Amino acid sequence: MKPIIRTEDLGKYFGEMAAVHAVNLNVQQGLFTSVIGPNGAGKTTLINLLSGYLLPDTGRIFFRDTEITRWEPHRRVKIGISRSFQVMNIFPRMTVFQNILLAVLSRLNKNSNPFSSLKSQKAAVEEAEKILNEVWLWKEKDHPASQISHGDQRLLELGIAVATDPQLCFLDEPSSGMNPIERIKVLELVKKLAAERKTTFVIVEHDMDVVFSLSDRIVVMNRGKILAEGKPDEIRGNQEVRDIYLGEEI
Amino acid sequence: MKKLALLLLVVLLGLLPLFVGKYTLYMTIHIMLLSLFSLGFNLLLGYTGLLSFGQAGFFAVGAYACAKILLAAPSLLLGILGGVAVAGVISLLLGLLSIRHTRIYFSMLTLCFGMMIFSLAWKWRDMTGGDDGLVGIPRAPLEVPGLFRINMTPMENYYYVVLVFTILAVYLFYRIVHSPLGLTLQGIRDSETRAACVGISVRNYRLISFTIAGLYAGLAGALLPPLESTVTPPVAHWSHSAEPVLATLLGGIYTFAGPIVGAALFYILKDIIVRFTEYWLICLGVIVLVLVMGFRGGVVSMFYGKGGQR
Amino acid sequence: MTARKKISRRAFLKAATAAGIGGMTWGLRGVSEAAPQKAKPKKKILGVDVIKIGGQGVTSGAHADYGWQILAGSTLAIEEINAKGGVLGSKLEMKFMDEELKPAVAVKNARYLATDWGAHLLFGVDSSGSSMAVGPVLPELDRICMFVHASTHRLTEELVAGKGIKQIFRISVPVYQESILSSLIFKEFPNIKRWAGIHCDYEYGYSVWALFQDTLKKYRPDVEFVSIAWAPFWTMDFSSHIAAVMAANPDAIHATPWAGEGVMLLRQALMLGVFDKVQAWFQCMGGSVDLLEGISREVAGGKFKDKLWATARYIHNYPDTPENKKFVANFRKRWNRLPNYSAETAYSTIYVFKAAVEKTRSLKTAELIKAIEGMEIMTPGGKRFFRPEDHQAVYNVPAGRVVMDPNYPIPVLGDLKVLPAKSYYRHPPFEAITFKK
Amino acid sequence: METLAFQGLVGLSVAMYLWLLAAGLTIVFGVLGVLNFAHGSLFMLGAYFAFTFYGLWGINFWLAIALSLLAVGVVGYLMERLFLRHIYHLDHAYQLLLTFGFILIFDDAVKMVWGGVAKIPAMPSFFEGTFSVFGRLFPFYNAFIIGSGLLVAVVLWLLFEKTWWGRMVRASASDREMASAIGVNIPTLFTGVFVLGAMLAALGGALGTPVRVVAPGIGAAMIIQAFIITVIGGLGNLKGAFVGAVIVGLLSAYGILLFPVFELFLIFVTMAVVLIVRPKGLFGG
Repeated sequence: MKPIIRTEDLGKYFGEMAAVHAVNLNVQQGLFTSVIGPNGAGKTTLINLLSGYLLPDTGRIFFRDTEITRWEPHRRVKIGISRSFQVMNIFPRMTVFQNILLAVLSRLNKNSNPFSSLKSQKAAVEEAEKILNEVWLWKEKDHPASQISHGDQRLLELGIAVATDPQLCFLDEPSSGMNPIERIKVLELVKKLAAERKTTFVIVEHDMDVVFSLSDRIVVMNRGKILAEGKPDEIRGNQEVRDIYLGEEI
Repeated sequence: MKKLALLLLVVLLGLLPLFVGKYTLYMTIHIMLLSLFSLGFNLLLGYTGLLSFGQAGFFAVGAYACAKILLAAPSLLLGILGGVAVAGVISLLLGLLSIRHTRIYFSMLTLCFGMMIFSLAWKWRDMTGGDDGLVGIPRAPLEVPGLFRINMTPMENYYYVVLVFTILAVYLFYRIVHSPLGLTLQGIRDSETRAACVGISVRNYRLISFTIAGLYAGLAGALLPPLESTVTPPVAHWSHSAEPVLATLLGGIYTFAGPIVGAALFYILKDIIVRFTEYWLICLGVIVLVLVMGFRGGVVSMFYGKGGQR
Repeated sequence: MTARKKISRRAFLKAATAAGIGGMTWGLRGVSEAAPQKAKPKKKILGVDVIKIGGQGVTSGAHADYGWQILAGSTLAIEEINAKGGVLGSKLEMKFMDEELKPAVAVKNARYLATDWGAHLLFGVDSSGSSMAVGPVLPELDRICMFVHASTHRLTEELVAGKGIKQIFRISVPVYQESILSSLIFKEFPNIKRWAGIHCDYEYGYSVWALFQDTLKKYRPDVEFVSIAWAPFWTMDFSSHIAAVMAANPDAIHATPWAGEGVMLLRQALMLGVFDKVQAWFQCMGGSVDLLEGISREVAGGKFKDKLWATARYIHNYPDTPENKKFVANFRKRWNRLPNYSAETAYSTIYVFKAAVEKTRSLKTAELIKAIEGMEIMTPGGKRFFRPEDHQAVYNVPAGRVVMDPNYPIPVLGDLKVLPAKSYYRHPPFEAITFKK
Repeated sequence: METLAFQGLVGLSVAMYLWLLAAGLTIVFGVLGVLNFAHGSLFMLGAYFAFTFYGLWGINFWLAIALSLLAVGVVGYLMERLFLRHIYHLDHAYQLLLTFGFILIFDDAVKMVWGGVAKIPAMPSFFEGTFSVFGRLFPFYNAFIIGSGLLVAVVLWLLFEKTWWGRMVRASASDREMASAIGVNIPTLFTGVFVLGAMLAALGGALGTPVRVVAPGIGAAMIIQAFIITVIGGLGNLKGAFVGAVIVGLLSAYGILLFPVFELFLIFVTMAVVLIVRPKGLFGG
């Protein structure tokens, strides 16, 4: 199978500290991939590099066959890469609906239309409403995004991320700050979206149970390097992985 | 209901010349100019999240360009539209330099560019007449050759011209901020990174916003010379850039009508305070302090309760 | 000197309240009125109880003293006239506003005074820019405006003689004074061959420097103009300018910065030892009271070595006439300070208005214009004649050395060089002055 | 050649006032992240206080300067404690607007207290006179200004590089959370820094009084230059402020000498060029 995204010895260094070092990553189309590892392993940095939020110091990034190493984020979105953020990142002053609509408009390249009213953007509106339903936010539709519950805000961010109809979507701890029930809910949703939208998801997640139940493939990072990579079972069996998690039950 | 109130306001403004004196009319024109000026400014601050302290520069470009045209070819329409166009071009160019920066850097840059235009107006005497400025600018007739020709000498007539331009510009602005473009700009204001990660080129849209703001400043500027028959460098000075800032803050940053209401308040306040004390600046300063410390929503949002986008 | 200023200020405030300048008590900015005494006149030839006069000048910022002097001079005249029963039975009333050196503000003021407050006559305006902005509006307002300080030749040469805006009059002498007069004086100094200029970086400085060079060159082909430095408004430090022109070893320096900036320039020139090098320094508006006050310490100390020359649009120790003596005395009695030129021009303006109204027995602008055109009138500054062609008052002011005089608390102009006004005025038809910067 | 050298020397003395002004501005921004629009007004206040103590009350020159620093320090303290402190969390726009409000207030306040007419205090006698350099006469006072400017530069360097307080300041400048984590009392520190900045501005103003005039609006007239300097040097960068000030001072000095017509413009052009080449300024990170 062809990798949807691939890196060649990718590196990012903050002064002495190697946040990401010599990473050769291969994400296969359609495989639900999780990136795990202890804090400071470089998971978020990696995603920032892949989504163009940071530029790498060394190495190259390929989306399918196009090199996108130094592309700006918005260009990567246009070829089908999307992401959510670890720290809540939505449009707080706009309504929930507008949050989604903006992303949809962007996908339809309608942003620059200066005169037509939002309602008149039929196609966009319909799709936005569809997504609102998919992420269970229909009833919150008209509330300012800053006013809805934290759980809903995470859902909203997920909604924004998929609203650009990506082929590849990075989710940085989509369930952070949620209680166990919500957590399951969100990850179930992610799985559902993956199935329905044929989107390849790459998530960073701490909840091992979830990770191992959900993922087709797991990438373990430590100190900026890829420690291990493989199917959940292979990872379970991996001694090094056990070591860094200090025998924590996995 | 809201529509009715609007209609009433328009009618009122339309009938104004019948029952107020020359001076009130003159002040009303100035209020309308400041409203346009502030609307454009607020597209940057309220809708795109960029505080420009150099808008007077583009106001001046519009004013000088219009004046130049009127002195060369006495056609009001030509002058005004020409002024707007030139202001648009200049703001596009300076925008390219400015939008690479955000937040405080942006504010300082715009401030410095504004002052650059000021010193240009002061220095480039062959073009601008130096500190004496351009004088004897005719209030040329409103004319479309072969169609119509309206004499502008009585101020009432010019008042109506300004009124029409204002109404059109305000309506246009309403459409813009409630369009996908408007939503996009608000997205950038709310979260630059998020906007970028849904595929929006933040820079390009900042540039668009900056240019539109420049166009509005230019329009306000272009309407000035026919009224005053002179243009002088102070219109480009940063203390003039501060007027839309104050007006917008006064009226409310995150409201559509804020800048307009603020503009009216600003002039009324100033005109009244000035008559009672020479220290109107200090009053203004205190007002600013109070607004920033206490009422960031501005006047308009007080009516709406929460100052949401309207 | 500061002590004196404080006294004069307090005295002014007292007086101001006495004169009913209500708004003024908290300083000089904004609106002020010299309200008429209650006594109602019996017959009303003009059909009005009061003749309303709207004035404006800079009463804020670094040049505030000029506006104050305009206000003080006109207030004095109005009080004198009202005390004698007013003009044709109508009392005079004044509203005075701050032009802030901003043309837009000056125009707004003019419009307010004429159309809202109902002024019959307008006067004042300090800055050239403001005068050029107010002038073109006057026809629309249908009011006369007597300019008492703004000094750009363009006001009368272009707007009146050129564009024919008849409502403009000017009672003060324009840039001819400092530029042409000074060149006529210094052509008599054979060993001053190398001139340098430190001039305001705006129209005023440009035209003065240009006229000075043109005229001097005519009489003295041998002089050179060796260097020039331009100083914009709000120049805080002239060291660089002074050093730059001194690098060319000039014999003399011609300078326009005025008010506070003029004082600063002269003090910094002293610091840099300029007066040990040059033979003369001509400070164009150095005869202005505020500037003389500012440097009196140094003059008393002989720091300028009698090399400092100056003129003004009027100087309190000239002419030696009863009118002038009376004016200066009354002014000092009233305000506890010496009158600056803008005080005299404002004072005389009120009397010109009086004469014009009494002549036409009406307040119609068109008739008043005719009355003032060609008018000859005796004023503290000497006999003034209003040229019909450009509405410019012709009168004579000498230039001289800045020296101390026992009769006055501050320096005066001594060793006066008196030339007939005709010789240093420009005369219609005017050809535009070409600036070579 | 000598002409150029001498002009440079004069330009340097002018640059030092700008340096004192820009230093405070850039320090405050670097640490508090607030661009103090009213910084020029503090400069003006410094001048007015110095004039009052020295020019009006005839207090000893040095003492007068010290007192004016103190007075402006108090003003700065109140500004920070009563106002700025409460809006650090807000968008930069509000901080800029707040300090802008202070410009309006200070400009009118000094008019109320000292009147609108320019004040002209005398030069302390021991500073009068000149000495000869490059065959020209150079005033002792300008030399003194250059000296004080350099001295302040050295002192600030020592303060930030060599003292505990300075290290704390630098730490909190680079990372507030981290700093407070290692036990820095951020609020007090911020107040301290703002007061320091205010005093630097005041020093610039106070040192100017004997040779300049004191009038309302001199602060607003200076602030634009200070902005340009910090933009050129890099916002929040002390070294940048110094270099920027020297550049601007020399540029205008040589501009006046060599191309009198474009002097004013040179500075803006320089700024534009710097921004195109190095958007964050010469020393900006």
